[in-house]
Amino acid sequence: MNRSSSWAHEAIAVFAKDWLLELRTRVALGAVVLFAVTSVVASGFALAPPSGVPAEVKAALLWVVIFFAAVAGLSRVFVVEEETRTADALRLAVSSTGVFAGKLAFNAVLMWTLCAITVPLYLLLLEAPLRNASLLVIVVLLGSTALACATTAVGAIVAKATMRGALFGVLSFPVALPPLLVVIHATKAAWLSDNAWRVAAGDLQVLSGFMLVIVPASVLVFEHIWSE
Amino acid sequence: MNRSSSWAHEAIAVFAKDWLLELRTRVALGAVVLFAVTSVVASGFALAPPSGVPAEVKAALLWVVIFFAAVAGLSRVFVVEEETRTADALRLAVSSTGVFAGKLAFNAVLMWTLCAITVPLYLLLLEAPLRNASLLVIVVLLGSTALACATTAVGAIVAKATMRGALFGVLSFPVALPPLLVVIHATKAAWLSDNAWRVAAGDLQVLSGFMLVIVPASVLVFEHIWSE
Amino acid sequence: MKWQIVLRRVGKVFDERTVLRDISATITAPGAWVISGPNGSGKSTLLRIIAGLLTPTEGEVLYLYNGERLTARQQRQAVGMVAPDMALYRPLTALENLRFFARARGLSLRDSELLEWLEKVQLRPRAHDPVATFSTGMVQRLKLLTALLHRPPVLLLDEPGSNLDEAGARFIYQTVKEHAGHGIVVIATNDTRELGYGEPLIQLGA
Amino acid sequence: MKWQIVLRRVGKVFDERTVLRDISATITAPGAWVISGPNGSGKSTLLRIIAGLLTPTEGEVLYLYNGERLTARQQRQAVGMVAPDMALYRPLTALENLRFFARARGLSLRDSELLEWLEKVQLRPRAHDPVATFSTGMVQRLKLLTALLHRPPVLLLDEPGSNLDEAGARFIYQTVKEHAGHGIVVIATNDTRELGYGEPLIQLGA
Amino acid sequence: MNRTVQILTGIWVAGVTVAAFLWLPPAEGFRSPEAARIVVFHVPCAMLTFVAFLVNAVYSWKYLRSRDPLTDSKANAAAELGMLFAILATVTGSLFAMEQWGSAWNWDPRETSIVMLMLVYAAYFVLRGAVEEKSKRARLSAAYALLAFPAMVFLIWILPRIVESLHPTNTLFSRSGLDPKYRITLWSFFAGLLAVFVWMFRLRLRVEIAEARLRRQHRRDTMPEATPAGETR
Ligand code: HEM
Ligand SMILES: Nc1ncnc2c1ncn2[C@@H]1O[C@H](COP(=O)(O)OP(=O)(O)OP(=O)(O)O)[C@@H](O)[C@H]1O
Ligand SMILES: Nc1ncnc2c1ncn2[C@@H]1O[C@H](COP(=O)(O)OP(=O)(O)OP(=O)(O)O)[C@@H](O)[C@H]1O
Ligand SMILES: [Mg+2]
Ligand SMILES: [Mg+2]
Repeated sequence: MNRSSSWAHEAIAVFAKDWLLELRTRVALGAVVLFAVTSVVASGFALAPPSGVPAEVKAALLWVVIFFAAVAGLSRVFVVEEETRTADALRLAVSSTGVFAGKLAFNAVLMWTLCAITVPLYLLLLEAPLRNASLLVIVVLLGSTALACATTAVGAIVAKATMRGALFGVLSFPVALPPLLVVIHATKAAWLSDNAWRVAAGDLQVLSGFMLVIVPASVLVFEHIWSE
Repeated sequence: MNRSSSWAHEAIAVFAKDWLLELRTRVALGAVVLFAVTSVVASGFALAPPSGVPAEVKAALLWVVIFFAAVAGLSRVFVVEEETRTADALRLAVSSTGVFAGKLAFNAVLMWTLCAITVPLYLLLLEAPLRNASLLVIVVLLGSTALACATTAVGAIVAKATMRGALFGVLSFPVALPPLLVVIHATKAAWLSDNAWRVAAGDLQVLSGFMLVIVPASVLVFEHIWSE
Repeated sequence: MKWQIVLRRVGKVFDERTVLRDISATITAPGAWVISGPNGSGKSTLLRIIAGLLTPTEGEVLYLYNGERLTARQQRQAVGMVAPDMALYRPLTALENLRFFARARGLSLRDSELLEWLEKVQLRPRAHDPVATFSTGMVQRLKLLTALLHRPPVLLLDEPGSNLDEAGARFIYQTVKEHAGHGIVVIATNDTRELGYGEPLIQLGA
Repeated sequence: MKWQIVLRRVGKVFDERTVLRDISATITAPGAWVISGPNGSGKSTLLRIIAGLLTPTEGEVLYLYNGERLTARQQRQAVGMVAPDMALYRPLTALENLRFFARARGLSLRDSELLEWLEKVQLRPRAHDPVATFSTGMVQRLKLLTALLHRPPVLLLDEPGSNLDEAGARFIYQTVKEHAGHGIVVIATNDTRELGYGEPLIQLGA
Repeated sequence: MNRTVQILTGIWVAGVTVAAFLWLPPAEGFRSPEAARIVVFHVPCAMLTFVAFLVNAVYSWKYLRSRDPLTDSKANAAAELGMLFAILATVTGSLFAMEQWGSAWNWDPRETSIVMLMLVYAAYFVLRGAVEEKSKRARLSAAYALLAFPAMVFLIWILPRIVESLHPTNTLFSRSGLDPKYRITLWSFFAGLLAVFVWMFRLRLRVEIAEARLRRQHRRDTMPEATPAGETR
């Protein structure tokens, strides 16, 4: 028997298990994506014709849609453990850091998938201008990761309270607001500005800085959320 | 011992129980309302200054916000029964019509409360014009009831599948789309039109007709969803 | 022969796994019967079919009162059931749970009466505590009450004694004996104590 | 005296309800001990505290190996636990569940080895079925396996025999006997059969 | 705080208020120089909001270390007072805005960020309301407060500075545009409000402690026979 568990090992095991559960039940992913697609189509309908809407509003709307879709899915990873009463077994087998890292990885992958589908669709349907595609990719990647970082620990809090779904939106909105505002600003830049890189550079720094603060803070706090 | 259970009796008991659960856990209501408030504030920020946004967009956005908030809360009533495995005990004690009526009443009250808070706030923050207040009250009341009717049965379907929250949005969107479109149209009329009552009369008829169709249909379908 | 439950060639197939095949029996009041069999032999499945919670793939279950079939509503009123998979409302208190089940079934029981019920299983001092804070055995006791409240002629008990202490087991024994005097009790169990609570009805998976 | 668990004046208060007060004990390997007491006396609470799942309001629990305290990680690796409130991942199959717990604990067990584990509780033919379709007793058997997989020196069993048939009860008996030969087993139970599996450690609520 | 200190605080705050109207000159450079003296109330309220939230974060962190219920009560009291001062800052700001910008609400970044700030703590209170068990409630709300704190810092310090805004920044501290009397009155009022803060904070704690004692007593009175089924030892 070969015992080599570090938190990275544990995180991989948790991630793999969650991914398997996801594939088996096809919940978060399928539903989150469909939710986002529905909202994009609805937005397209509500704002028709899209040419009249300012790019600012479009950038905000894109990220609001992504955020709402994320709200629908991101809290699942913890809620499901508590609701199905599997959390205790997990607590016994895995360190809290391992659990957090695994769940964060899962949420990040979920967000990337979500964005990979939503953003091109949105660009298409809402006739969003696109000056700087490579910047957009980086902004979206960093922004979605930052959202996952901001909300994963909140998901754990929500799972412990008796309220679930709706509360996640309420609690994660304030925490997710900083990256949300910054990424909206950066997206607008990628769409419109001629010197987009220069405009967005500051935003990307703030985003990275935010992650560098919130992830260690989450890890520290998570231990107290996770064990009773 | 006095046995007088008809479905109305049962519905009252189910409604009272759900309301008590709600008060105890302060979930759906508190969270849904805060969710809506958050979205309204976010919309206000995204669309600032609001004077430049056409009333059409504002009407659509109001109902999209209400719909999202509802999605966050309405599916709870059934999901919670299945997830906490109380559904079997309920199935044994209450007829399926009683369950449906009780849950529908609960969702309707939830929607009214939500609208009573969201709509005035929205009018205030987004400087929505208001030509005809009494019509608006009727439109909102009828619209929110119609949304509750449309989504209650969908909630039961979702609870049966292994997918929960996010899927509810997806499934209920097509069902909720007709009343959503109609009520957006009527809201715009209440805001703008000089002969608002005439314009909205048709909408109100369609809304009522929609409910007259969807509620009996839901009751019929529900029996099959509810029992295995 | 007032109350009768007739199982007519009942069978249940989950996907492609046949769990029950061709089970026939007539259960007549008064009396207590035991369904036994090893884990996974289909005891719970059969009990859920009898309760009307699960539709059999083949055959049918008839509830007869003086030879006449009951409606679905009458059948629901006639049955009280406890099973490991049936849970109570955990955020509600013990009393609130009882109140709900009483009202839902159209009973008008006052709180004082409900507290007397709770007294029977030593839960009266905990009447105002949420079920979420109860121990396994306390929850099981409360579940028993919700099944008895409407004094159903038919009592279906799936592993009723699990997690109970001696006082709890005694309560079950008394309930079964009392009930078997006028109504029908069907017990599904592996517990050697409970196997003797009634006559063997069906031995599954033997 | 390699393995030792020391309870030092452990107390637990939920809100304002005192459940455990001033419990001290030293549990030394090898051997099996039984915590008994009526429903609601605090058996499960005490076991959860010993496992580290619950922080006591007062006192502390120490894990010692050759007199030295273990780290939180070492303690987690040393414990295997089964409790009525601990569930498995129901959408996953039996094998997938075992695989996850093995990997999470850093074990490198091959599937063939896991299937052998399943064989021990007669679940090998159901290895590829989701746990959601298992009967109560089958789930309980699988839960036992997940607690044994990493061969923990300390085994905490909360009502391990609930819902099990005779074969299942025998498996528990053998496991306890075997384990008590080298490690520590603590059993919390009301079941008269299981009371005799070890020496009485603590009698709660007496 | 003993009675004399309380009375002195009252006199101090009243005195500064009077001084703001009689001693302080009108603020030149604002559209309505007379109305602009409200700034000496407005800014201390805003500053105390931050103080309160900082205190909340500190006690939240302390709670997670010590798990002492009283520390949790302190965190909660600080958040409640922070909310109160946030409302006062918004009200005074809105009055000011009516004079200065012509409308009570303009979606200025400052206005938006203080609403967001209030939402953070509304969420904090919702969370507290939603968890029954006391120690769990304390743990979760402390964790949330700490997670929300970086976001709050962002909302207060970074956002209004990176977005263009009508709202003045650093008028009072760096530029010499205003009469130095402003700085004196403002800080005096801040000191007075701080004393009020400390007083209300302690009052809130005393209420909390008294309530806990009452609850314990109530339990003892209504449940004398509380030893069913061997419930406790
Ligand atoms: C509802 C509307 C308003 C809100 C919510 C609000 C909020 C705030 C906040 C939170 C601060 C503290 C900022 C800091 O320390 O950096 C502040 C400071 C201040 N506010 Fe307002 N404010 C509002 C309207 C106004 C208006 C209309 C004026 C006048 C033009 C004004 C003048 C000031 C001044 C001069 C400061 C001190 C800024 C400094 O020197 O750093 N505020 N306000
Ligand atoms: N929903 C389902 N889908 C597929 N198979 C199922 C389902 N429910 C039960 N089964 C299978 O039916 C068989 C009988 O299950 P049941 O729960 O009735 O057993 P039981 O006799 O009550 O066992 P136990 O003593 O463990 O409670 C088992 O093999 C189980 O796996
Ligand atoms: N989270 C909680 N909040 C409040 N009280 C609790 C909580 N968990 C347990 N209790 C109380 O602690 C006491 C002991 O519960 P515990 O589950 O330890 O009992 P037990 O001895 O395992 O009983 P059983 O034999 O029924 O399993 C009970 O009175 C229970 O109500
Ligand atoms: Mg069974
Ligand atoms: Mg127990």
